[in-house]
Amino acid sequence: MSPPRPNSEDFGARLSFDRGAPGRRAVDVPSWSGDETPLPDSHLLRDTLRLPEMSQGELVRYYTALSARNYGIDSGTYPLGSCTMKYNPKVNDLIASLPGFAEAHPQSPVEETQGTLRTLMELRRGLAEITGLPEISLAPAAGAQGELAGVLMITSALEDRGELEQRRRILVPDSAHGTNPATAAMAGFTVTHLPTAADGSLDRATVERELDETVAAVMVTVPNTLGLWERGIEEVAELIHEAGAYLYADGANLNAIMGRVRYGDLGFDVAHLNLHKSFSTPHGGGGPGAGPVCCTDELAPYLPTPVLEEGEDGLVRLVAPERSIGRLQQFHGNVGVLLRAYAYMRALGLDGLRAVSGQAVLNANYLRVLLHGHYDLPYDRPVLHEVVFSGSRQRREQGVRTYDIAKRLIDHGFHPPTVYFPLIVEEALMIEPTETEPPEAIEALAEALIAIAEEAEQDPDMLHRAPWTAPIGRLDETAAARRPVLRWQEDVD
Amino acid sequence: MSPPRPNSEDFGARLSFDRGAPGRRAVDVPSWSGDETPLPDSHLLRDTLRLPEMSQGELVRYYTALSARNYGIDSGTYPLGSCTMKYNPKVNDLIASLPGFAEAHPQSPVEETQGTLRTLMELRRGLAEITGLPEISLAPAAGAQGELAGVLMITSALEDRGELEQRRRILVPDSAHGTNPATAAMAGFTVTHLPTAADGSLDRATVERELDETVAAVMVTVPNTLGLWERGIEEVAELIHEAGAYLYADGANLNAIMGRVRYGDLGFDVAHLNLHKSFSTPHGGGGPGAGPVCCTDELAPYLPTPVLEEGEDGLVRLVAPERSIGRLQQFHGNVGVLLRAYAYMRALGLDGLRAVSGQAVLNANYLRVLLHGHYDLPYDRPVLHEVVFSGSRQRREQGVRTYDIAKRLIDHGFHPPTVYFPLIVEEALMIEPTETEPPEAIEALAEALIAIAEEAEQDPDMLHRAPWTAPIGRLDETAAARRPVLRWQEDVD
Amino acid sequence: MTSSSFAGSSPGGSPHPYIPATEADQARMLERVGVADLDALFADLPADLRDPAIDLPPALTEPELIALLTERAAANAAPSRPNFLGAGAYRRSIPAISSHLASRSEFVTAYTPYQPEISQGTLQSGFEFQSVVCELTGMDVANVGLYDVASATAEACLLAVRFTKRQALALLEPIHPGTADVVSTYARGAGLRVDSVTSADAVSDEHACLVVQQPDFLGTIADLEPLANVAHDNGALLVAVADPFALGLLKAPGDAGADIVTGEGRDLAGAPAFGGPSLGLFAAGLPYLRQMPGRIVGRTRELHAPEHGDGEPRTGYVLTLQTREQFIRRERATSNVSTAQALIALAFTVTMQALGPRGLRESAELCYQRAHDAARRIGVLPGYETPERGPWFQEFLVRGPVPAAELNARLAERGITAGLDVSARPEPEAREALLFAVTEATPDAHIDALLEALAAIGGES
Amino acid sequence: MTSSSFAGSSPGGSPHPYIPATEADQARMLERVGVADLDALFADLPADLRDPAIDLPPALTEPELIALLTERAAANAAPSRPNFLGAGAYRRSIPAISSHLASRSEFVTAYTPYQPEISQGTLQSGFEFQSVVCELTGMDVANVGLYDVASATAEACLLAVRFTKRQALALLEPIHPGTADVVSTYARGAGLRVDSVTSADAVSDEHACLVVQQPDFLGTIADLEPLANVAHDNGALLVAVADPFALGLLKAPGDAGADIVTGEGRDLAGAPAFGGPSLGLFAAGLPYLRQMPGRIVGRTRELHAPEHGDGEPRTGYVLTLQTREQFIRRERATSNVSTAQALIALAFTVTMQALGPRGLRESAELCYQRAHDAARRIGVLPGYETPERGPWFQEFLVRGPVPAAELNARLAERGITAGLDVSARPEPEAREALLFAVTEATPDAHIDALLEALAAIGGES
Ligand SMILES: Cc1ncc(COP(=O)(O)O)c(C=O)c1O
Ligand SMILES: Cc1ncc(COP(=O)(O)O)c(C=O)c1O
Repeated sequence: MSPPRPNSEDFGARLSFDRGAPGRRAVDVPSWSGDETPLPDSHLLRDTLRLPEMSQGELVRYYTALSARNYGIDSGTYPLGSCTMKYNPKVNDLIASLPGFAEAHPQSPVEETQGTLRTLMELRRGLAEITGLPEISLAPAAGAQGELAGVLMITSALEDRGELEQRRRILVPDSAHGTNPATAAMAGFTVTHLPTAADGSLDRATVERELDETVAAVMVTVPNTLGLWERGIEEVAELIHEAGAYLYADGANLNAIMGRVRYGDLGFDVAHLNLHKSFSTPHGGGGPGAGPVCCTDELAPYLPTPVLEEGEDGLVRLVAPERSIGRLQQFHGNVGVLLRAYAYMRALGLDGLRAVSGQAVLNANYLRVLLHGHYDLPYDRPVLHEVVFSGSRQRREQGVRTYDIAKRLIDHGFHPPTVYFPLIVEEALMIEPTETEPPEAIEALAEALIAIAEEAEQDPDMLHRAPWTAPIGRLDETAAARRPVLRWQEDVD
Repeated sequence: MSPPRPNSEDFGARLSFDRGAPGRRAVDVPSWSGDETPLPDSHLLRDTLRLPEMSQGELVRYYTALSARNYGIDSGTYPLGSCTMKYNPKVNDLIASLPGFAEAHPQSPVEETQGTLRTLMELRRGLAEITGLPEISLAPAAGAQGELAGVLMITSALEDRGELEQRRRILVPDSAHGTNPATAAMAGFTVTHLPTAADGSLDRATVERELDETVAAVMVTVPNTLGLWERGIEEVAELIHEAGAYLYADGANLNAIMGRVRYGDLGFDVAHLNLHKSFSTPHGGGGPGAGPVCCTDELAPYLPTPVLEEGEDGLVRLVAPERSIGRLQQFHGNVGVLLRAYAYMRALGLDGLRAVSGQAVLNANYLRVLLHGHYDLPYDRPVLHEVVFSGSRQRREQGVRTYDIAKRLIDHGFHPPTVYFPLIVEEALMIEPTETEPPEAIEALAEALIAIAEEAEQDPDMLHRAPWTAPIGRLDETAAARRPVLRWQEDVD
Repeated sequence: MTSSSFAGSSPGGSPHPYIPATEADQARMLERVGVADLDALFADLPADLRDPAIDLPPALTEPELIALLTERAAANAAPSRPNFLGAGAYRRSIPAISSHLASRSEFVTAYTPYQPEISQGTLQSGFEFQSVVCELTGMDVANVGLYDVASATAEACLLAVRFTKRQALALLEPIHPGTADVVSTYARGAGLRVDSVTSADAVSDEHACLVVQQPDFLGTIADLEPLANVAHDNGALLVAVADPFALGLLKAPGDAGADIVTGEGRDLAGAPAFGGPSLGLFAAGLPYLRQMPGRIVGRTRELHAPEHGDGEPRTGYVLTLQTREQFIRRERATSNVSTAQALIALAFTVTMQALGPRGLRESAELCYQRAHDAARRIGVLPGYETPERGPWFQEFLVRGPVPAAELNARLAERGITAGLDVSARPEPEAREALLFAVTEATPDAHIDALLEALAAIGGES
Repeated sequence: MTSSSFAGSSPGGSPHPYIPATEADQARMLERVGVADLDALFADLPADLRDPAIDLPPALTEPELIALLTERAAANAAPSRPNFLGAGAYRRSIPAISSHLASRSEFVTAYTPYQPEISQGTLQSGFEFQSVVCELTGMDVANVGLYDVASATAEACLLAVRFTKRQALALLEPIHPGTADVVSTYARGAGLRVDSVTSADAVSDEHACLVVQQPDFLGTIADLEPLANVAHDNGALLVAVADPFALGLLKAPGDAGADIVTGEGRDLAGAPAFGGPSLGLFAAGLPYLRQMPGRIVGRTRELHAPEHGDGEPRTGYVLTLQTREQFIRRERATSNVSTAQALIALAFTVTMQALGPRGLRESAELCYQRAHDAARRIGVLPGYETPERGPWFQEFLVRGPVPAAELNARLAERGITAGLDVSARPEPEAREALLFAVTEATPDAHIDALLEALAAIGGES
């Protein structure tokens, strides 16, 4: 017999604006005892402001309850393909919050910020070693901004070569992450999509056909978004260079190859990294991240401002490269994230980073074999850091979509994998365990997915209505987009 | 239709010892590169040790999951009578963790710890003002240790008066907290219980009858555990002193009267406080606390070591009172808790503390009137900080015990109140909202308790099996005590 | 270590505390996968390029790591050193609960909320953020945040360009040079012309927008209304780059006619952190919604009523209007932004909710009073003046008895980090001047120390 | 403030950020309760004693509070100052996750787990703690912790007295004076005789127990087995007061015959914190279970199988054997303890689980090696000796060219906090000696600074 659930409150219906009461507050402000300066003329001032009014205890409870309605890596396995949700070491948070680092003002003279600057310099040197690309700017705030930097650097280089007018195209594989084409467009280029061959690598023939004097660059993700090695990429690099174009590496998947092969050695001219993935910095529900852009000596003059430079006087400074594309942010990037990434690099060392890529790849392949046969595997070969299955059989035979499978996985206690990406795999289930998952967790995830495949046969409707045990049931995303409600409003509530 | 809950794992069955795997670890230890000193003879060493072996990520997930199976003040209303579960200001935790405070070594010379010592001195002065008892030792780690200190001080005073042999009895009201009689016994006294009169105060006649030259002290809780003012306590104090005995105040309920009346003015000779209740320091699931003992000038020489003293040189020192009962701990008490209590005192100031007691009392009375008629109220008069209802009607009429009501309250989203205490109220429901609960929360609590009273009539069995929505169902406490399993063991698991 | 004899643990442990799989685990998995060793998993990689020599410093254990970085942190100036730099980053009093709540690991270790049913914490607080930003700026809609104020302003310009189909931007000086620089960076890609103007009169029908900073780079409070009118008369949008803290006191740019408002939220989320993590605020009028960059949280309901409860579908939050975004729209997206600054936005929101309407107003007024009091005290020192360009909020210019650079150096000798040297700027008031910031969080002792030092320097010269 | 005009918030606000009820709320509640004002609620209090004059410092807002206490914290010696004090409190390397996990607010803001169904976090981690303590000490059972090592040792003596019905205690020197003092405090109440003995031979059939510290107060490692035998031959219990960190290396007292083991857990939970919050460990053999003080967590199952799942009742944890306790047994309880140190026990447990068997062993060996290396380097300095009383762990005696007090003072002048002055102790090795502690967490730089200073002082004299 199932009891009434007296406590199934509509939590989401009550925002902070609907809580508390007029006249409550969570902190007091010191009063001013000195001489009063008259305020500016009233037409410059606001005469009203609507903000929540809650006591401190109420506000703390509200966010504590919100946190309980969120799932993080610390809650369990979070196998989002391409997103590399690995364990975030707590010591890195502790380090970034040391007052000496946290209180540093971005405009302070170099003498007063050497602790930060030297640390960033060492991070930069480490990343250069790891990527084989000698010059780096740590400024980009995330992968997409690193991409923009890289493409704009290519723009400047072509301009200096007097070829910018003619080279207006950037080639992007159809398996690429959306930020690649979006970035190319933001930088004013037109995008040509390259098809993926049957083996999951670039279709060499098309590349050769497309390569001509109108091509500015080719953006390739290595390993690619199928979790596969881009076979022959080093030869493609030569072709591209012969055609006078540049080769860009989307390095978001560096974690698969750290310490084993380097973008520079493969012939890449420029690459961005996602330190908030490969280097374990917390993703915070959507940032902050850090997307350093790394390049060859040829492209170094174009790096975004600032870059780090160590002077004869032994001081590390932030300087502007002579032909810099300019700044990407008012200051120096997400330094707090970069400090965490440095701590991660130092905690692992080379052997550790090789152990990371090794175990990450082993975990993905272990999952691949455990699930083999239960879900379609369009590109059926050994993978690197992630494996992309397809729910097309379930869709065809039981009318169960990958969307349903993902939602049901929540009931089994897991965060779902990335779904419907890459676009070239229909009903894609893109799973990346990362090296920080123990084998037991990977086995449990496989069991859950296998159980769901069986549930799909027995009770498809139950899957259509999943999740059943989440803090809230399946949400109506269509309605949200059709009649957007995007902020609190008195009337609405 | 209710789906299988695939994730109803028996979480409690797997301890850290059963998780992870041999060879895993959550931290590395630096290796020693210097000269090796041979270890002591092997018969002094251990050759094996069983401890869990988990990776860092696994351990973090385990405790994060454990925390989700716990309910704190930050989770919701926690109206444990007598325990004063008020909001714990986060700024106090921040302050106590400032490295200058946290890293201080207890043996460091005074010159190196003035920051801590001066702060403790100011806390001591504030508590003296608030209690009207001029001399204080902050050493006791919790209320019960404060009680022990107080009773031992009385022991020493009687000894110096040459009356210790003759005064072997301590009088304790039958409504007292268990620590009172237990403490009296620990200090070697025999306990005489004083009945409570119909109005909830001490039965004056019995007190007068019992008072004689064999009485060492009377321990009274003010306000008492019924949440009521101890009427005429100031006259009782005189009787006690005339009889040559001492009057001890259990000050755990100070929060009800802060800034409104003082133990010293009422004629108490010695009192302990519970800073982890009245002064908002977090209770941590069972400590740490702080139970300062406060006394008159007469008893000051007997205070436990250390006490604070400010010298001519302006330095604050820890010293031993001349006739001190001795130390209660190796060092100086739960200093981290005392720092939080100081921050609380400074954040409130006198007006704030009066607002605290005022609102705490209003909240308890508000709850009293909201619930009036729905549950028996054995002592039906205005209360101070808490109100004690009785579930005896529900027990009599529906066979629903207070125990069941408490468990069902969990399903309604609240932590249950204190139950079956004080012992003089049968089926006691002892409810203390505290001043940090907003009126809406008190109303919701009342509604839930009223709803439960109705559920008791309609479906008593459902209450017998509550809670239904907690992380785990009602637990078998009898079995636990009958066949105790008190530690992890290979075989057991 | 000599604990080889010791039977506390088995050999063949995992390679690192962050990597659980032990040698035994690995062997088991390798066998199941059907390869001999880890290297075999990388067979696809070009043999001649594999396992290159890589020179990294040795690995450190956690205690060694903490020791090293504690040393590094101590190699920065002590936080207790008086520092009067502002110019885009300001020390604020942040309620202790902001960092406490923003460090709840369920928030910290979550990804972008692609699965709303288990991401309501991130989503609902994102919706709170959007609501707070709308209230502050007086705009209709806001996104959940961009990288920082400068990149947000650049995105605002790109929006204006898409909306007006015009190819030029007008930036009204004095504007933060970092902001202007980032706008130019983004503009180059789009092939836009960037005009730096000193008066709104320079705005023409070629301009997609007029960008105005509030308060401006030299601390002066702008009267946005006339500027908005000029912009609108020329068919251009007004983009206001506003300090959200100052907006506790100043008129909401939306009420003054702004079409888009950007701002920097970092300082209300926590410490300056050498400039980042930062937080770009982005709010706009309803007409611009479908052109907005970045993630937007929307409110919706459950598709099915829950089993238990009153049978009504419950309210929840989702990422919405995603057809604007790169992962769907790809090269036709409104922006390439993906990961932004969600956690900083959460801390920002808590600070705003903790202060509430009155607290924010009082805090902004306190900042205003303290800054003006400090300026007044400096202004009366012999040899010093504080040239004003109009009403100002928290930053002021100081011209001393010695050249700006020298004044800066002499204060540094005295252990004080002075204001920013703006003597190279064109504005006459900036000649030989330093730009000082004093806020509600600047300790009195630091101000006293500054005045003492300034007086001493004045005496010497 | 001059924001009276401002309509950001309504007047009649709540009295304090910690107290939600506003004036309006209060009025509504007072009316419902049927009294005119707050004062009326206190009508029972004696009129002539009500609302006394109380002199407290003015209230501070949060920013003011933080500023004041940051200043106070800075008035203590800087944490970076070399400090070689041990004598009961030792700097240890604590894994960052210990404080991270122990500060989860669900743990921090919970009360003693009286309602097990919503307190499994506290209870299960308490059970983990008991298990870890049993493994470390080699005992059968443990409680969830007492106030500190000294009061735990006093409770152990009282248990021995209840068990043996004897009225005298024997404390073997050298034992921490604080521990001895607390035992005497508790003994007075119970009217017990406390004998301080320098050899186990002094134990007689009058003694309820022999208390031995491991390592002893001067750092020396005791051989517990013979001591246990002597005690047992005289019908007394052996109470071992053991450093849980040293037990990573040393034989478990239980395996050496101890009947009760106490210890101090604070240093494995976090920083010294001027001595507290502390954590008293208490473990004993099964025969003493029903006589144990403090809370004990036991394992049990659900009374009813859950609705969902496999139909098996699930495992849970509860406070058990409570009939020993004050709130039930009252004056016949085994102790008066109620609130103890639960949160510190949780952090202690995480540290132990993070280190694991090998990590704890390695850490203890590292401590041993570093301490002995430092002692060796000091011992070879001209004018210095490090008298030994047997094998030792992390603390050693240093006798210098000048008297102990002077050596201490001279080191202090050089910015070094030296070891504890034990020159007044009876042991010959302690004559004119300081007791230094060096652990795995003592920075190399501090040790080098010490050696330099010692050499310099040696040179001068
Ligand atoms: C392959 C790939 N490229 C680029 C990106 C963009 O990185 P960011 O989200 O940091 O902008 C991502 C992640 O979103 C990605 O997975
Ligand atoms: C009235 C009363 N007296 C004494 C105590 C004992 O205090 P502590 O638990 O801090 O030892 C308590 C709380 O447990 C109490 O409520």
